[in-house]
Amino acid sequence: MTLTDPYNDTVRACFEKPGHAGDLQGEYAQSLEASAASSDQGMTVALSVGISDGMIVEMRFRAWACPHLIAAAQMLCADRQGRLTDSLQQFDVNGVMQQLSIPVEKTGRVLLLEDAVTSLWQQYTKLCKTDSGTG
Amino acid sequence: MTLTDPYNDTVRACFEKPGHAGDLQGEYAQSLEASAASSDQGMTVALSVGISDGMIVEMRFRAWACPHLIAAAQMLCADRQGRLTDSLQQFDVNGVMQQLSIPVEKTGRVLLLEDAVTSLWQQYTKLCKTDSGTG
Amino acid sequence: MSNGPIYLDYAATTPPDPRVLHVLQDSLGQTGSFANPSSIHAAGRQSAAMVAIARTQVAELLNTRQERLIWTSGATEANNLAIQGVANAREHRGKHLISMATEHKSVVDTFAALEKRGYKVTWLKPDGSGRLLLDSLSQAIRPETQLVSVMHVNNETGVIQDIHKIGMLCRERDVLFHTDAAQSVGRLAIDLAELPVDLLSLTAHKFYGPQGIGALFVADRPAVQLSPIMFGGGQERRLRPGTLPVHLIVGAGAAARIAADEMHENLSHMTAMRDRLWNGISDLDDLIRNGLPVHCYPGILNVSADGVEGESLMLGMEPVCVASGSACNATSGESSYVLRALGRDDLLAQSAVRFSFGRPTTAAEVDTAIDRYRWSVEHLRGIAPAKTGLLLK
Amino acid sequence: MSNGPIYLDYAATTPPDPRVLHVLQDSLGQTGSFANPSSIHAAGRQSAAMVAIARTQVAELLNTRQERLIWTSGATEANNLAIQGVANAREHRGKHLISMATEHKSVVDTFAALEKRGYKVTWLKPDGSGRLLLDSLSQAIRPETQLVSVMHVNNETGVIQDIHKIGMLCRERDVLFHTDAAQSVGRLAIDLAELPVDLLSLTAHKFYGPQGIGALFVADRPAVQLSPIMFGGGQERRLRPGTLPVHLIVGAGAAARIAADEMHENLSHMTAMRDRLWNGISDLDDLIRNGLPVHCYPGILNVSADGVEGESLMLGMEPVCVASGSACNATSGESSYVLRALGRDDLLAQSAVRFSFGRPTTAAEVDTAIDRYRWSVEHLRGIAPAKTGLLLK
Ligand SMILES: Cc1ncc(COP(=O)(O)O)c(C=O)c1O
Ligand SMILES: Cc1ncc(COP(=O)(O)O)c(C=O)c1O
Repeated sequence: MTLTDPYNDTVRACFEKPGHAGDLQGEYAQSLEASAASSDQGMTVALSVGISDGMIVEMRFRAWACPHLIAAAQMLCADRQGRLTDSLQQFDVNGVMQQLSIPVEKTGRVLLLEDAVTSLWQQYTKLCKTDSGTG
Repeated sequence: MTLTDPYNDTVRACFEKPGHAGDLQGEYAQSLEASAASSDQGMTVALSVGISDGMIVEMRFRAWACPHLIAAAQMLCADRQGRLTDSLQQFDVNGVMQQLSIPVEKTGRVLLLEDAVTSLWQQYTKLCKTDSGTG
Repeated sequence: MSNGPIYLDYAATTPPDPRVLHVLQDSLGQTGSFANPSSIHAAGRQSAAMVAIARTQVAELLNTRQERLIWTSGATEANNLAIQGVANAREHRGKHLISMATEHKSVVDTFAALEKRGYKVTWLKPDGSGRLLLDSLSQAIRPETQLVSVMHVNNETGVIQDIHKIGMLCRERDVLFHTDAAQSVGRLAIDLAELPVDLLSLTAHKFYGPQGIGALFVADRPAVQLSPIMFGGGQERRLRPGTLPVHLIVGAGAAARIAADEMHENLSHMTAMRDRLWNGISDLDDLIRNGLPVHCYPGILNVSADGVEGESLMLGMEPVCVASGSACNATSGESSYVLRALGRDDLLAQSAVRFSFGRPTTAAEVDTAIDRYRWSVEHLRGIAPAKTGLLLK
Repeated sequence: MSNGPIYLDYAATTPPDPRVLHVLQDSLGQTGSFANPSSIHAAGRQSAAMVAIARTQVAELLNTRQERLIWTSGATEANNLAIQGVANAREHRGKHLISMATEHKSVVDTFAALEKRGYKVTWLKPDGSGRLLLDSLSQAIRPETQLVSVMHVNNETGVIQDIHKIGMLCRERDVLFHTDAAQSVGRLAIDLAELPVDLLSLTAHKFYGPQGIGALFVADRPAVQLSPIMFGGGQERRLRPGTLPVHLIVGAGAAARIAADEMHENLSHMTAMRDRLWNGISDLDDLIRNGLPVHCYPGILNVSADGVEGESLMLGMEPVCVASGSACNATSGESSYVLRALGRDDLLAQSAVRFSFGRPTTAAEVDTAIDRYRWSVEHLRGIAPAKTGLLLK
């Protein structure tokens, strides 16, 4: 008997031990926060990044969310941490949904996460314009 | 498990071997026939009696009927045969229904039988008036 | 079984196949799942998976997709949902409906209830063989006709209607077509990918599944709109609420699979049993076979015997269990409206016996049935007045 | 069972009691009878006898007579039959109906369907403890009111309504009273000889009987007129057509008898399990117990936890199977309307967990549930933004 388990192993692992949940641990030259919430689903996701020299040194999330969205946030943070801030420019909604086997009805929730990332990137580019030369 | 058998042993026995079914076998000084039928139920019962010296020498029935009515007719014939013609005056509807455990919804069918007996008795008294002195 | 009842009433209901019994027991026991398939927890998901498998099994029997099936408590409910459902959903388009006089009570009475609510129902009569004449259907269809409901196999006579042609005609004339296939699903091949049928009712207890579970097939066409007749949770695409009975559904699925696998073999067996029975009794005087054999499902043999009363015939047949042409309720005295529609008078209809055969039926059982039938007919004719029902005619 | 799911969702559905399983197996096997109880042959009569015994068993559980019960496919159908049935039968007398916002979907949606057909429905709100205030009912009753429907035990919170007082008020004011007792039959003592109840719905799968069978009690009073919602054979006093599912009915009867015999003992067990669970979690911050305990059936414990999302809570609880305050359908995102009617906001309603206990529940299972609940709440609160749902309020 195969069960139609709505959560794949990655989702379960991220849910069980979301290593990037919480607030920034270190102190950073630049730190940014962004969050997004949906009124109909009641989901909330907040991201924070610590940046040094154009690098994402630390990335954290907080979420009041379903397991899929928690897992997506956890994966995002784990992936971006250690990469260039440029990586905040891209967010592959379809890729995330596929990797986490997120049902199509939940697309809206993944888009929330995209909103938060986009917001981070916009804040970052604004910041760069203000104190130009640091970026 | 007790089954709610609609037919008691007497009904079953009468149905299986209705010794009085058929036509009169002998030749009688007086023989009478009567029948009754109901249009709604489709039941038909016909009685015939062979009478000698005020005695019912033979009594027979024919029926296109349910097992209860067949049994009632058989019982009636068996009971009256050998008795005085006077016995055609009485027909105990309740007694028959009780003895054969006939459900109350079938009362109408037993009344058919009563009609046929009554008709026999009426014919008989008429007959007596006509050839008075024989009775 | 030697002294117990001999069951030849498989058109009324079939016992669960031993393999279905096994599946039912498993499903009710430790390896099964009783949880509510709507629950999101693991036990609920296991139930949902079992329900999905069973739905696919029934869908495969009919060559359709599992999403097209709505579980119901049986064919009665499926018929009610189809007929009331279409009538209510399409009320604004027109209130004319068409069915046949020989339909099952659950179709007849549902239409009759709609008549009381102001619908016009045209009741078509079959020809003497029991079949619907396409011409009469064609003439009955009006611009405001919403639904035609004609059963596949008749439960009393076994007469098979040509649902392909009927469905084609309905499609041409833009009318929905429902068929009560309670007697044919699992017994005759039905290919819903081919058949122009919009709604089809079935019930598991007619094909060796458990009692209390059936389904309505709903074709994937925009025209097929249904209103629910019961309201509640969102189960079954909002068409049929209530906790899904997992073990019954699993049992229905298993029964469907077995029926699909063994259909051909079952049909040959039915034919052999029916022919054996008919050969054993057909020399009796004044028997009438109801339903033209060439158009009949071979699992049913319906015979009227002049001069014999129905209830007495049933008692004479003991220990053979068969159905009678008089109403189920012995004391209602009503004779079969199906047989009367075929031209039998009241007395002939009442004298009818429906023999119906099943997988477990043996030649020895059929032979006992032959003996009992011969005895009963001769015995009762011996008791009956010379001219049956003379007083009544 | 060590690694398998731990089932604490007995308010959703209960597994058949092992003794009921046994009866089901017997009923499906050689010693039972599958024949149609409407058939007049010996096999049919055996089925009818079995159905009669089971009907008496259920009647005895409720202290009523067996003729008062109509078999249905479950409580959803019984609720629909009661509510639609009264509305349709008494339409000419008035089209006002009264119910509560906290009823089961099968009651709420049935009334909602009647609203669409032009009926006026007054939806009463419970007080914060979940109970109906008699005053508000009294004020809602109008001369044209036909029916009041208030459930006995709420399926989410376990809140028990005082159906005796409600029924008395209805009698005084000459209004029919229906109660959905799906959650109380077989769990709490119900004496229909005493209770002023006109219609009562039940379902066997909530008291360790099989799924797919329920009943509607219909009081023997001239005022209680019902129209059927399905049409067909004359079964069940013409109120509910369809072949009676013999094994399900026999199973329901057996379950009723066991429930009657062991009610007291079951209730003590429920109370012990519930109190153990609550004692194990009540020191967590910001928990809210839904439903005032003194008015609650002890088999249900419903708790909201601030700052915790429902679906994640369900996953965190694994392998413990409990029900959530978010809709069955995880992606609908709808939170419990029952809890919202008790004054919980969306987020608190969504965070609710319904633990429900059964005969098989063990202290060890409850302890696992405690562990998993504590872990989940703390884990999810650790992940959540400082101010839950801040952005939403
Ligand atoms: C042709 C037909 N339709 C409908 C039904 C009703 O089926 P169910 O008993 O599952 O409601 C039956 C059998 O009883 C039948 O033979
Ligand atoms: C209070 C209540 N009413 C009605 C129902 C519906 O019962 P069923 O699933 O038997 O239709 C349920 C359970 O699902 C319930 O808890």
